[in-house]
Amino acid sequence: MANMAQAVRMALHYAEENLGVTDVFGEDVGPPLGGVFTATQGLKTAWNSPLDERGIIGVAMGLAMAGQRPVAEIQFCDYIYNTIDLLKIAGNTCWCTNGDWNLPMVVKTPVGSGIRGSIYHSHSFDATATHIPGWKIVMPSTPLDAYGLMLSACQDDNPVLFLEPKALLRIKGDEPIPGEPADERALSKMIDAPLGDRSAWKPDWPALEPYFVPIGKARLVREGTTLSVVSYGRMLPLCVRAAAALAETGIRAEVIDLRSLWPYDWEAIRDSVEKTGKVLFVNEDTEVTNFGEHLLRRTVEELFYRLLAPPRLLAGKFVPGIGLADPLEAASVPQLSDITEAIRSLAAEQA
Amino acid sequence: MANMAQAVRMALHYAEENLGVTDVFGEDVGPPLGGVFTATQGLKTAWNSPLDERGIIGVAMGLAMAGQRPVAEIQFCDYIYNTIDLLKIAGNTCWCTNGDWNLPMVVKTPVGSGIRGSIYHSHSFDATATHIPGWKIVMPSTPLDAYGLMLSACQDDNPVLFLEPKALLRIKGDEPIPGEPADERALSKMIDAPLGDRSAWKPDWPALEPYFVPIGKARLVREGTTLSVVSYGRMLPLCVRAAAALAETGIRAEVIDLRSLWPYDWEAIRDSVEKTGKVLFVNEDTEVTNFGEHLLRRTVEELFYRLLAPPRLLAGKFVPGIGLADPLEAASVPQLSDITEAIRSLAAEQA
Amino acid sequence: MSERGPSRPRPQLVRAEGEGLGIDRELLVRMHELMVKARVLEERLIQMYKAGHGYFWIGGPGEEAFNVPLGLLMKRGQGPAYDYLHGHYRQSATLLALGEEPVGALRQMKNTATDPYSAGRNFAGHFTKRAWNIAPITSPIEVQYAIAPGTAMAQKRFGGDGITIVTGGDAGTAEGDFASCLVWSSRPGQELPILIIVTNNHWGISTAAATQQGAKSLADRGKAFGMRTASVDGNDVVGSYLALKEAFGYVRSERKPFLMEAMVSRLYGHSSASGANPVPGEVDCIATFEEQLEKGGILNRAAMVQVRERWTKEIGEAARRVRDEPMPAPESIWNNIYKERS
Amino acid sequence: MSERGPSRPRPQLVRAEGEGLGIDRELLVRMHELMVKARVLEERLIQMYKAGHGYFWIGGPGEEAFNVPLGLLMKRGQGPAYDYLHGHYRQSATLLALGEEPVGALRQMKNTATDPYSAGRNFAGHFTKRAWNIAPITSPIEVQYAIAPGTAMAQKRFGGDGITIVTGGDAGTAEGDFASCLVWSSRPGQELPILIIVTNNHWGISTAAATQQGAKSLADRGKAFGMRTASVDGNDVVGSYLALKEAFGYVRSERKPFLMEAMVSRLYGHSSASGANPVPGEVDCIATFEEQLEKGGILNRAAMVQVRERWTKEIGEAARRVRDEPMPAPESIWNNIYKERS
Ligand SMILES: Cc1ncc(C[n+]2csc(CCOP(=O)(O)OP(=O)(O)O)c2C)c(N)n1
Ligand SMILES: Cc1ncc(C[n+]2csc(CCOP(=O)(O)OP(=O)(O)O)c2C)c(N)n1
Ligand SMILES: [Mg+2]
Ligand SMILES: [Mg+2]
Repeated sequence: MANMAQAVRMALHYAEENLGVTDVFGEDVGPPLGGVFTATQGLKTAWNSPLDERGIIGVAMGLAMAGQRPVAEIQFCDYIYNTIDLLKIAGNTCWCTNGDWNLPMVVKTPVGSGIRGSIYHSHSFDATATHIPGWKIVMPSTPLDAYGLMLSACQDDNPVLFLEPKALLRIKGDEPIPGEPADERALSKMIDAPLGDRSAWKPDWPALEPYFVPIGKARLVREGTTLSVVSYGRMLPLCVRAAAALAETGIRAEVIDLRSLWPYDWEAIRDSVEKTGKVLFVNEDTEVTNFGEHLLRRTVEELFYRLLAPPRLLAGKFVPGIGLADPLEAASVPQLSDITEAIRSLAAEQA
Repeated sequence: MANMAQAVRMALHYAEENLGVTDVFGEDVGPPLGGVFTATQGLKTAWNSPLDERGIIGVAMGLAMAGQRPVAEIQFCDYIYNTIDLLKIAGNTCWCTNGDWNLPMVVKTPVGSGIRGSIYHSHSFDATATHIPGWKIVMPSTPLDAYGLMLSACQDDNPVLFLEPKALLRIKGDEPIPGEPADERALSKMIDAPLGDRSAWKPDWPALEPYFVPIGKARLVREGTTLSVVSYGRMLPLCVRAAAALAETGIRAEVIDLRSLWPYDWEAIRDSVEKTGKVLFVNEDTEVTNFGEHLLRRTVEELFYRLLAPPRLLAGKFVPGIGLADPLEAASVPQLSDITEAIRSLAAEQA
Repeated sequence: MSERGPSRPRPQLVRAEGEGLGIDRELLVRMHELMVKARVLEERLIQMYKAGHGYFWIGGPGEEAFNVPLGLLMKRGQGPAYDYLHGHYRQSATLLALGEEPVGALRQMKNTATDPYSAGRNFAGHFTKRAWNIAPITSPIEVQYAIAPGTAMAQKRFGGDGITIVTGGDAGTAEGDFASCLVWSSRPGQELPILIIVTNNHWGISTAAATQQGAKSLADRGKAFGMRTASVDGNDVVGSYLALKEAFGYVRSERKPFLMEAMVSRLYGHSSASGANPVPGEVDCIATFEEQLEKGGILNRAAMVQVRERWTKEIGEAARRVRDEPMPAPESIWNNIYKERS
Repeated sequence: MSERGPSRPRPQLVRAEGEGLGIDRELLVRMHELMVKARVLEERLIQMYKAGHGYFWIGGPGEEAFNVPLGLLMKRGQGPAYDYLHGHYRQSATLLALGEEPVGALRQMKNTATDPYSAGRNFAGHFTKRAWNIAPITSPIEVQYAIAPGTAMAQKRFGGDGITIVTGGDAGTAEGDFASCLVWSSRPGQELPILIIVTNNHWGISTAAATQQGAKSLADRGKAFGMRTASVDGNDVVGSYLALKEAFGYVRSERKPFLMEAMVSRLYGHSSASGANPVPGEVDCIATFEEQLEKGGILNRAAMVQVRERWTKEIGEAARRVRDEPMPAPESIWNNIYKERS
């Protein structure tokens, strides 16, 4: 099975061939490197930009205005914070012009911790992003969803932010990308750039098929009745593992992968919480003015009288950075044990 | 009584004379204009900067590193969004260097709607700011609090963000700034720059006295027992008016002016909610990933079993901007009638 | 270009030939008309503001001599075959020169539902017109310089002779985006067909350029990037026309960037926030031009007065019509957040 | 400057005078020693990374010939009377030249609680030392250029001869912050005492400068601002020393900005993310310098080998000591978010 980086790459290839994507660009996105996580290797429209995030976002906007369909990369979301004004403009252009202009553009950027990235390769961007109107925001937790969400992102006529949980980029999926060869070594040979001189290398793309994960649609990953766990990105597989482990103790946690942060699948959350009466939101962004707090607020607003216990948020500690040393990262970002403990304690809570 | 712009100006004068403030700077902050809201007229350390917000924040950091105490202004918070990375660095420098460096600097910037400012003179910044660790964040709703919070900000050894509710800058207070003359025309004559040629003008400062509003301390503005209303900035006086009007109907709303957004006075909120069992949070920032959602989450987390009704948030609509035409602004940002209605309906709610 | 704009009675020509002005008499007359039209429009907008029929004014009186030729030289249309304009909030004369009806600006001033640029959402002077490649004018200073290379890149790729034009003020060049524009426009082997313009009125609100700008000439900032540059008197309409024509020609054919600085006036100060009153001592490009036209025997005073009166009347009537147009509905805030596929 | 750093046995001099190298023999020997020490330190850091005693390496092998003179010329101390350095992540040689002990870098690499720069929080090469005016090195590219004018402004005000130095890579000059630095440093009448440096290794990670930089010389970008500029061979330690000395002298006495570009090598590639292996074809400034020293009769091979061996041994021992030092405690994440008044 493909890993998430390969899935993104294949999606972008499919989008270049079939969805009109004209540019995949950013720092080190083009040859020879093809992206610091290899997600853009071998793409025919990939090119390297100057080291200038403001230029990257600005040029993506300009390209989109001129009928192109760009996919711009910010190498790490940690370096996107000097472009928030431009992201806001990209998000408000359609509204400010009352529909005169729209910007079909995708911004992809790796997010989150888990690769010992220290202070500036561990940021989350979901809180900041969800506060910017006019964008659609997606964040896969599996290679197949990455493929399907990227196709939907590239097809959309609006700005779409594609958040890549960087610790999952090298993780293989359980389900094949439609069209990928059965043998993963064969896939690697076809589409992974060789080490050393790559100047003559060309990928041999498999015959990929369309697969669209609709933006705004969550995935019910694990059914359960004791409580609901709503998460996304890198925290999602940890939630699934915690739920699986706790199943043996009789706690049956339902796990929802939100996949789209904006618009998000409120019906999926509502249905689950109406069933279980208890919900835990999990993400790794810092916990003050956090997107999970929005979800929790809406839960309280609409489902207060269905709740059997206070809805809970498990998120990153509100500290200025994620430290490099393992004990620091573990103390700052939810770990498997924290999630397990949070589920266990919420399950035990009696209103 | 002084208005808030005059109060800020007097605080900065006091801080120049007594707290070591060395620079009050930004676009049009120095002579001849003294700030687009006149808040920096006549200050001896005020100077005009290039039109470059990144430079303004960067230079404030550099000045702070070199032992100066700068107060930097971003002319409207709408134009601060290309500096978020620098604000993050200002906020994380002490932590990243494990205490080696600290940055005693104040950033002041007008926020919010209410002056028919259209899309780019109406932004709120409390949600974005409270997600940035390492800052202290204050937002007065009266001239006296503006004075007292600015003094505390200028005295702090850490970055402090001073949010000025722009619609309140020209509103006079109920309480005098310690040292201001009793006659407000006399004050104006002393410290307001004349129209026309100002090149020879010098202010005649009153003998101001120190008055520090501690950062992190809320103000109980109105006592009540029916429910708690927690707000700050421009929404605060509207909450007070709504509460006063509803008192006649028997609804006794307690109103808390948070004043400091970070750190905030949890004890004040907790005590009030423990008493009333109902709470409405009000601010005018857009409502998705909003700071009020943080306060609401904490309320749910710590006080769930004391709640008599779901805690509520009233905030700005999640639209890309605040439109110029009156009906658009009124539909986007909480109005007095919205607040009144929200209080009334929460008061009526029975769990 | 004569097909642009509704046809109107032409002012009478005194002589067959303009003498010594270096360009065709018909064009001179046309430029004069557009400059006056733009000035009258801006003065009407100011009047509306002062009468309480609008909340904020910002615009371009004092930039007509540069902005009219700019509009006339643009290739109007939609898509990369045509010229893109990434303008700023002093661009009315360019829009009128392209053929835009003035009533739209009045509607935006009055923030009516009929405002064609933003349906009552945005400030005056914030034009947009996708059908003519007019990028939305936004309030944040200088961001257009980061965006403009994107349309130019599409045009380089597309071929043809469409180019991108980006304009902004002098103070704004202190923002990093101005430098980003220079960097992205001059990548070796990937130079962009972009005309980068700075209209230098020597002020940013209340701040004199001389106190903040160490660059002797803003145009010089292009030199390190191997860019062609020029500095022109933007109050001289003939000189501006000729300089712009050369720059357009270069960018169109060479597909390379050109940086131009134009010295202009700020006749009514920064905006309504600074009073929107006439500023003594600023050169008025229309007054100068009218002297030239009279001296050169192109137009006489009476004809010029007539032009102004005609536009005053016509735009005045439009303003009165606009006065009773409806405000946008509250629920319209939810419209057009996204474009949904049709 | 000889009082800096612990005193050590001096390598034996072959001759009394360096011939033709243009600077004092003792200084040459000192610079050689520091260059080797810095190289050995970086090679040890790479080795630690490869052995799993650290998660990420980035550093300055290939910049010693420029960064050592830079550190030697700095006026070390705290406050505006002394020089400020706003460096980037290839600055180890400068720190060592200033007298810093190498063990701190090893501790940061191993992210121990004892790491003097960040207590195990930050990546290797992210120095900070307030006692010597060393501003914290941060990962985001180019932000130091926006910050540095602030310390220079305080120094202009303070008087004296302290200056601010800011350094960064070539690719990073595409960020607007580089331009901001030029703007803020050259405001008319308010020029700042700042030495603005770009170390040009012709790469940004995998991207060749020649594909992105239209500026023929990055130093030229200062010219429009009326700034003194220079472009030097940063692999030539003697040339770098002399050029830097002149630039320091100018900035110290004139209190005006100077922009210097230094051509350097990236001997082990970008970072551990690109393998941290020797890159064929890059000029090694130490090898070149050692040839010069030998030819010039300043040091013989044996003496130079001895220098390297001494540092290899000493730094190796330090690395072994560091290996067993404790990790930071989990609850230490809460320390030093704010400075509280004592
Ligand atoms: C990013 C940003 N910062 C600040 C402002 C507020 N502002 C509006 S116009 C202006 C001055 C602009 O001066 P200049 O660029 O010379 O243009 P001019 O108005 O003189 O044509 C300022 C500071 C803004 N609109 N955007
Ligand atoms: C703002 C920002 N964008 C991207 C990165 C990722 N990054 C780290 S180093 C680097 C290349 C820097 O090149 P250059 O400025 O030439 O310095 P060099 O490493 O060559 O010394 C990049 C893109 C970053 N650290 N900061
Ligand atoms: Mg100007
Ligand atoms: Mg480089």
